[in-house]
Amino acid sequence: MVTTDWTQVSYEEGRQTLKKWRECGVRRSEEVVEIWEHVISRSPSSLGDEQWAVLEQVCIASLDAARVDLAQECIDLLHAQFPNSNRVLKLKGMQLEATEHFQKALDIYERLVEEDPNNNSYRKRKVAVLLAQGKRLDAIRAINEYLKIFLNDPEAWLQLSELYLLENDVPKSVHCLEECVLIQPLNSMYFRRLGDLRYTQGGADNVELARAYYERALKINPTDLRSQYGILLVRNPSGLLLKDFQSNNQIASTTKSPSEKKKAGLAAVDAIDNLVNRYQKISPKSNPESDGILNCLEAMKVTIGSK
Amino acid sequence: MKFNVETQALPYSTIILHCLKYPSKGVFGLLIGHKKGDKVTVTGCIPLCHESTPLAPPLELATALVHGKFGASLVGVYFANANPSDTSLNMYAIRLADKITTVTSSPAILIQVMNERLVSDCDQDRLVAFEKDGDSWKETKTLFQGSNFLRALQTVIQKKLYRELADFENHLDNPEADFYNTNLSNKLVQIAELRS
Amino acid sequence: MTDLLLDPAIRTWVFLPIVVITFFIGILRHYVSLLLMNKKKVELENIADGQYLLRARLLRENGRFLPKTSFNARRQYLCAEETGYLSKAQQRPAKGPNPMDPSQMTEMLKGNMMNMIPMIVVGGWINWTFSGFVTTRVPFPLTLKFKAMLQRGVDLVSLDSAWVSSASWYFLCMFGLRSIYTLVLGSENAADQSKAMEDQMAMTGSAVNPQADPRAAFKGEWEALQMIQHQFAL
Amino acid sequence: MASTIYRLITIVSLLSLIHCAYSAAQHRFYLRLTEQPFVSLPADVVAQTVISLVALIYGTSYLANPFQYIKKDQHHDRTCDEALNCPSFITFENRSKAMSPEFAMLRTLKQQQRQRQTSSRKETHSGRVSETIHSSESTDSQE
Repeated sequence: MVTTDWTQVSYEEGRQTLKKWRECGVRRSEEVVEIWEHVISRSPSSLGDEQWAVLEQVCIASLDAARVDLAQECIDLLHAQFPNSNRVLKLKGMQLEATEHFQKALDIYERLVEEDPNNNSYRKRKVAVLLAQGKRLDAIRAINEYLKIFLNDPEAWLQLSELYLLENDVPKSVHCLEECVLIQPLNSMYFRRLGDLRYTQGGADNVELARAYYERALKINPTDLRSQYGILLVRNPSGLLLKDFQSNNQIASTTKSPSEKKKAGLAAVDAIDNLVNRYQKISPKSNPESDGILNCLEAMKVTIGSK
Repeated sequence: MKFNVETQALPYSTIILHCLKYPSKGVFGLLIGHKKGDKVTVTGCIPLCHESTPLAPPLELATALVHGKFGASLVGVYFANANPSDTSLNMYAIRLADKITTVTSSPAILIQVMNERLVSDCDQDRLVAFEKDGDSWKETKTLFQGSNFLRALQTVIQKKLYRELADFENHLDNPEADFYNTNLSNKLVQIAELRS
Repeated sequence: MTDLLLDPAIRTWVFLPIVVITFFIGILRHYVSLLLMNKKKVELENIADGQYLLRARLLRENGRFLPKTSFNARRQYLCAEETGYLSKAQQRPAKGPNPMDPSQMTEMLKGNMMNMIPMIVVGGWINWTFSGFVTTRVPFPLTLKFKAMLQRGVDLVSLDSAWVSSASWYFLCMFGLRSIYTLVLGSENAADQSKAMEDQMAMTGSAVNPQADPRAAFKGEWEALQMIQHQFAL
Repeated sequence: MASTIYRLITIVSLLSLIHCAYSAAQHRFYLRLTEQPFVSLPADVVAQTVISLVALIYGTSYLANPFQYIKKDQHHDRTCDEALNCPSFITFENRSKAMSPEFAMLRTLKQQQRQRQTSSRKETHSGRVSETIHSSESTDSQE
């Protein structure tokens, strides 16, 4: 795993990385704090307007990395610049959450919601407070309430599906993922995750649905390794290696008519082929174990081929 | 049968590094080792994924690949909960352990990382082992490495080596990442003289 | 092609100033409208309406990715007789934008005050000051019908219709510079567009504007959803 | 190998197309010199133009890289963590908090406070009274 040492990074590269992480919502709090302390805090003003967004990002990251002192600094700087802004107040609420003053944080969020009912981020923070206190069922109820108004918010549906998974309720989690797919039909991750969930649910028709979703994910994003593996899993008529690990209700799905079994076998073989040529491209220097995986795949191909 | 679980230094530190790489998420992994009578020695571990609700496909795939490579020396599962105050056993880990017991036809053990003991000055054992007794999981004795190992662990954490660790999910994201972490293990052994 | 020789002074004192004037008036108009346009108070209900309409459309468009059972469950949830949001919204009392009430009046007045009046005033002024001569020539030949548009204020029958008078050059600039406005203004407000603001726009952006009457929209969506034939696309 | 052939075809057809244009201009210039009315281009120039155009299209259609699915996934290079991460629901009850020294002190404070309550509950023997103390005390500790 190649890792960059963020303390030696140049100012411009630090700024670009923070911008990239801010846009794709990456959660690497410790590294953000490191970049800020070692690189950007030398002269934040040279960021111009962007420094406020960076300060907000650093504040949240430092709360996540349990650095309440740094968070307090950022909040003071932001408060000085935007004296009565709701977003700074929201950050103050988050800091209270981090120091386990949940009731105070909740009061702040209540006030913010009344002041600006259209803003959905305050309502989400109220749900986050419930999550922090470990009240998962209340959190689920709160998200459902929130989704009654803002029902096209994929992030809320994703969080809800995660919570249902924690309650081991896979069908509801599948329902939430389907909502995400409805909202963003071009996101291959949602399709692949929906395929995983269907596969976890088990049962012949669910595995069939999982196959459909994996193929759709692969069509949108051909280089997605997970979908390729997924297709192999779903198509695997009786690959010796995998069979004993597949949950028992998958075995039921393999008793198909011979012609279908043939078709499934062929599809499994070409699923393995494009996996194999994916692994052949990897240099053993970076991943010494890649040829180990290659052998496993070859072994699987032989067993399927001979069937 | 009361197991006596001894986790060697290398898997012990790899598990801790896996927890530190994803501090806000639950982590999962497989344990490699051998059993003699009631003594289980864990000689290696393979980090699998970093979410408290892992789904069937990645788990099945990883266990199949690891089983293909290590065969019967697959002895159990380790996991850590996302929330530090939550010390309950994770049901996905239990399900995976049961499946390993059926496949390797020998009882698998379960190792939980106690998040609250990860703080540097705590001298208790960070890992707690469980074994299946009837249909509930009971805690069993573990052999603790002692304080010089903890000092070695601190140096590794200071060097932030956990960023080089790769689990199966990282491998799925980018096949260049090696989820057996061979290079990292060599580095661990070399830097902290951990006997592998 | 009658070759007219234009006095180069026209280029420096008529042709270029018109372009500059139009450009700056556009920028001025943009900022004044930003100042005047008070933040329209979008109540929660309008957001919910907008979201449900968007949801119905999304369901129709991407419904093919869901299996039949989940598609029907969602359709049922939206269009059920009493409980479905779409059906309930249709029975709501009509609340169209009655022009009589004062807040709507000021809104409309401000609206057209913003763009109609400056155009007429400046157009008239240019027509008055720079009237009677031709400023430039369009490189490609044009048919006679363009003559009326391009040569306002210069009614010479024999003149080739490629020539453009100052008034119509002003109108050409007015519409031509629109893309440059988005370039100049667009780039500005993109700078402070942080991610939270984007989500915010995405969420409330699709809100139904308070004036329009949503009942008709709901009826349309309701029928469309009822009629759709679900076919699992994968 | 194959792509070099198509590249060759494309270049040759491009050159011949330019040559046709040049010869057409030359023809017009010749007509103007001899004051003949321009009727149409000579047949060979027209033929050469059409052929080289067809060859050009054929060549470039092979050189262009394979067709892509129209609706590309716009953030396809995102890893699974980034795509399935919900930043607005971030909670701070995580391992780095459990390991940080400041929160360790906060946690020991809470534990002592909990022990005091359990010991105080044993002394007063009346659950109801201590419950009120407990609730009031916990609100104070929150302040």
